[in-house]
Amino acid sequence: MTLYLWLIPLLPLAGFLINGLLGSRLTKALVTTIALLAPLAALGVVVRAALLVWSSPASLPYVETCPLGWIHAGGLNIDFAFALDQLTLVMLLVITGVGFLIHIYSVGYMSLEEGYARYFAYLNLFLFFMTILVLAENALLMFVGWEGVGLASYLLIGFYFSRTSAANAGLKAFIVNRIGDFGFLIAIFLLLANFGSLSFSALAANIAAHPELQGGVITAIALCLLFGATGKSAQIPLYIWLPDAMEGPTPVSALIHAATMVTAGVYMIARTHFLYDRSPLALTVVAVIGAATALFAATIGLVQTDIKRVLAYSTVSQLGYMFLGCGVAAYSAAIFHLVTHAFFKALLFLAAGSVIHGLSGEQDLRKMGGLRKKLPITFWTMTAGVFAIAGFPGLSGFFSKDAILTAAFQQGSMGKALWFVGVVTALLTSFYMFRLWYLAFFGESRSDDHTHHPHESPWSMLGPLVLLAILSVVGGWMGFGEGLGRFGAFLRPVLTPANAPESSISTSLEIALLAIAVAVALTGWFIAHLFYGSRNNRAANLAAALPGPYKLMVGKYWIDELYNNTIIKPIFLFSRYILGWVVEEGIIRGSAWLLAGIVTLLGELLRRWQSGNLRSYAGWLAAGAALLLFAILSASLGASAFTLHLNWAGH
Amino acid sequence: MIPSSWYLILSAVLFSMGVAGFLIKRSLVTVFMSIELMLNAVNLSFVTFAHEWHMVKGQIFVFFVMMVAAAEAAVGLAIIIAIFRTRATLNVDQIDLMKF
Amino acid sequence: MHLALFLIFAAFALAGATNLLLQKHPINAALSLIVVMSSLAVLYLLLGAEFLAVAQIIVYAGAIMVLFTFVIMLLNEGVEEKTHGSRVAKIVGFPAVAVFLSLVASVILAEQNHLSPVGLNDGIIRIQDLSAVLFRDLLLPFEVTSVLILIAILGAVALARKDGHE
Amino acid sequence: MSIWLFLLLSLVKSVLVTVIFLMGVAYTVLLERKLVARIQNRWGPNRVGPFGLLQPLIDGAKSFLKEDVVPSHVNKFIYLLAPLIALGCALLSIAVVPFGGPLAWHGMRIFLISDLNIGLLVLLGITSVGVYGIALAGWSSNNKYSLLGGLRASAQMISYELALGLSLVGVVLQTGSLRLSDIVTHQAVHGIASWNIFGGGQFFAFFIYLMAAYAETNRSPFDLPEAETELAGGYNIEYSSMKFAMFFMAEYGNMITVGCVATLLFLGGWTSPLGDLIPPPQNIFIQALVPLFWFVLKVFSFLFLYIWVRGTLPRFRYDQLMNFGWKYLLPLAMLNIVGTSLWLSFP
Repeated sequence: MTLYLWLIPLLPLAGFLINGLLGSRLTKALVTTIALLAPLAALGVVVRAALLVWSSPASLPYVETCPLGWIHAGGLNIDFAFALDQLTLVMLLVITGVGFLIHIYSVGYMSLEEGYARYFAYLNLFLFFMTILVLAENALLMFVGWEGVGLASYLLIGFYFSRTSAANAGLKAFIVNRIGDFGFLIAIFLLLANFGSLSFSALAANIAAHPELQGGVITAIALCLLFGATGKSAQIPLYIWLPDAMEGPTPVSALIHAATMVTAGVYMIARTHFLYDRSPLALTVVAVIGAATALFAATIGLVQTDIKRVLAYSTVSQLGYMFLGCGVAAYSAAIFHLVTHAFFKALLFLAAGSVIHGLSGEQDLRKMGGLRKKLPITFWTMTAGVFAIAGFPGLSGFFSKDAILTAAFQQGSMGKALWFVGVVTALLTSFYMFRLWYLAFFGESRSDDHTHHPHESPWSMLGPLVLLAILSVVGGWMGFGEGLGRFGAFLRPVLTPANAPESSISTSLEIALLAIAVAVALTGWFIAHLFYGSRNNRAANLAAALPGPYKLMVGKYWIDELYNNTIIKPIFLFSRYILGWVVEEGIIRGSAWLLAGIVTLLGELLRRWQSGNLRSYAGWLAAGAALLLFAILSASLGASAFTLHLNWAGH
Repeated sequence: MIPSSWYLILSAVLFSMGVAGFLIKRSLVTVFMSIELMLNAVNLSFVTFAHEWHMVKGQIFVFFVMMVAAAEAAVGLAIIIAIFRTRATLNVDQIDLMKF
Repeated sequence: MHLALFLIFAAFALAGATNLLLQKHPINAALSLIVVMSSLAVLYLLLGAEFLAVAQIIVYAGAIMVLFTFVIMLLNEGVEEKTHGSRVAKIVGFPAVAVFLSLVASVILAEQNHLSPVGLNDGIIRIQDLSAVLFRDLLLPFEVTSVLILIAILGAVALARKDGHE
Repeated sequence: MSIWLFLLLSLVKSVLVTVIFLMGVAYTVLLERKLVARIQNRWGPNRVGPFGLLQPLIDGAKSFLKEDVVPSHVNKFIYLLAPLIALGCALLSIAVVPFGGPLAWHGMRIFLISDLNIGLLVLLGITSVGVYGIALAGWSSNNKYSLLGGLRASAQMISYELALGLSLVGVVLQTGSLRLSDIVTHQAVHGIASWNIFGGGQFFAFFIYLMAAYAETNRSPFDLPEAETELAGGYNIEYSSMKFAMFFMAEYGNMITVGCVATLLFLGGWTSPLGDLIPPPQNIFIQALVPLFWFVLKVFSFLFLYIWVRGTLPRFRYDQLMNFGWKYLLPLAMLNIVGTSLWLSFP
């Protein structure tokens, strides 16, 4: 069985190269064709692989190694290898499937933009690196993809590079990600130092063979990996880049900053879960970070007025859920939530993009309203997304969120607290999503721009919306049943924790938990309806009654300012005064001056010799020839008179 | 019958005269001719040694020197023309700057 | 006979070279050089190198020196002026030439007993022998030289053509 | 044979050949005048002697008796040297030309001054030195027209010397020798069928040689160095009386030499075009004179062609001349060499 895994990243790369190098000279139709064909073909390869695997699941994991090797230095052997197992397959389906839908959407969304070819080249580049990331068989190759998606993300956030805010947001994302990457790199070095290999299968086998390994080094590695994951997946403390990343085009926000790239951290933790299983401390940290981020981001999301920022904080919050799931060793549940989140969050972003597109670039919720009639398809698809994320029974968000909360509830000492945080977050999520829903689609139009009339988007944008809406509604059913149903069963070979807790929960309790979750979602809706369902000033009154918390949330807890003052400014001062004045001026420039002075002095001396006069040169040349001849003769004659016989050839 | 060394001495003298010509001549063209004189002097010793040791390769070497001298003359004279065009002089004492 | 021919043409060569040094006008210098080359051609003949003798005439006298005279005529160069651009040439150069000549001469004189004499009947290296060596053993250098000449032609054309045209 | 006899014989041959050669030159001039006149529907010289046959003698006497003007602004030494070089080279080149059968007396060929291994190369060498005559004459006259003529002559002759030399390589390849008499004997087997121009397949080489020969001898249609209409005579504008005559003789001498070379290399030399169809005569004198007759006839035909072309074709422009030489003749000559080599290596 050959699955042609190498084609999956290579096809988008080809698209990137063609569009990136020649795009400006090709016609728009050709650029579109190439840009769409690359992910479609990759999707085809993935689906073929999925069908083959479905019929013979025993063949997994399946590995393809580049026969030329990659890095062979001394004892270090790292292959350029792609591996396919159930987890990778799920990720690939999400990436190429959702990715392809978003490519189609982009055709409509970006059709009037400058740099059309450049946009699709970057998008294909992103797919190339993302597929490498999930296909990687070892940590180093994964790191390549990890860095590459960071690059693509940087390029796409700064797509409108002529806008200062976009360029700065790109830089911020890149730099914050670099900080996380530092943790990832340290983890790679620790893995190499302690296990001598970076291959995931070899590492898993190695750890399985040593049951006595607990905590210690493994905790250190796991925490370093977690640090990397917090950077990529926008968790506390490195979440700050994601809201700013909304400066990029909206489809990019959907693909990279909601559905795929930001979930790489979750994927990495799931991929290396054999490490976390041996380190309860690291697991606890993951869970606490996840829960804290979920609640924290949700509170900020309550008061945001930019439609994309609301969704961005919501993404951070939902990623916190996934981390929470990982932290309670419910990896399958986390991945399940990853998949459903990819559906409904991509849908929400794309629908928001459709709204923005219809309003000719307006992103402020306070200036929307009454769009239900103007944008009917967008409204209905958005509604599906809102209900899905709020966790209404039968929709995808309900199943995945509930799976995580149930798993959290069962977790030992901290479980109840984590569960409680999750439920509160769910309430907040429901509230701010319905707030968005009401503000955007109900009531009267509050736009002060009367020249542009809202218009429905073209079908290249609505098609993906409808498809994603269907997926958001029914996608949860694949996880229905005992132990996440078919989804859980499919992932069980790779994602079963080594010390899986026994399901100690009774059916009645489970139903009670479900009821609480549903009640919380409904409560959120109700509150939102009270505040925003009709024209009133209840929300404003509440904000006026609680000025402290309100300001805190509007100011996003001043985390950006905190980082600015504690980290950026000291580094800046250090660079300017210590590095800039002492090192740069004193040492580097001083040594350059010194060297230059010496060379100038020597040159001044030698210059007199190099007069440029041909005859002088000839004089020196003759002198040199005479000297050379003399030297040769004295050597062969022993510096005496010409008495010795010269060694003529042939005599 | 005369000794080979006479030819060699003649060659050495001609070569030295070529070097001397290089040193005293002021005109770029004559300087170039002095180089040709040196080449010819060396050729004479090549031929002499070829005769001395009955080796054909000595003569072949002269042949190569001639070919290279022809190429060199073509390029050298082209350079001289180019120099004359920019400086309007061929006096080597006045042509001592790389850039003009 | 050989002695007489050698003396005559060696004298011609030396006289030509001396004249080259003494003449102030480049065209006279060029003519002196032609004399030197022609005498050398005769000396080559005496040494049994008939092909080289004719090649010397054709290539040196007939092509290279024609180029020289052509350039002299083209640039219409006059008598060279007496300038004093280089003291080094006098102070370092001439002693060096003298040392060089004396060193080489002393080596040749010291070794002259090991060298065989040259006669008129020593036999001639035929052109067939030459070509056998040239086109078999030394084919690669020959081809490389032809490439060199091609490059030289291109370089000459590029250098001598007027700017601005084409 | 003693060296003195050798020297004596050589001297006699040289003097005889020189005298006959100069006579030939004189009557070639007459031939040209008559022919061109007939081409232009005139009578040409017909006053001195029957059919004007004594005209060359009178012309020679006139040249001798005219005042020998040496302009004051010329470079005297070179001014005097130049016609000597020109005529000297023209006369020298005939020394290696075999103009009759291989009859020998005391081991010395009668109809050949010197039989060299590398006769062809010597011929080329002498021709190449001949440029100096014209170039130096043009320069030393200190006259802009003559300078231009000299420049044109040297550039033109260097350029066409390449094509000329390369056109002969095919012949040399076929014979495997540079000795002129070997080249002739190689073509003697089947008469006209084995001449290089026909049987040897050197037709293109002959064409190239012909064109290059016009340029080398500065003859129409390539007579740019003289070009009366633009340069008023070119390099010889400042020359008068006998010195002018020397250039004139050199030009026609070169024509004859070129004709001899063409005859030797392409037209079978002194051999009969009928080959062995006519058995060789028994009488020693007839045996000696028949080849001489064929040789002179062939050279005459060649000269006739020369003059015919001169009377027919207009003069080329200088850039056309250079283009033709470098862009057509030279590549064609190289192709000819390649083709001949291939033909010889796959018989």
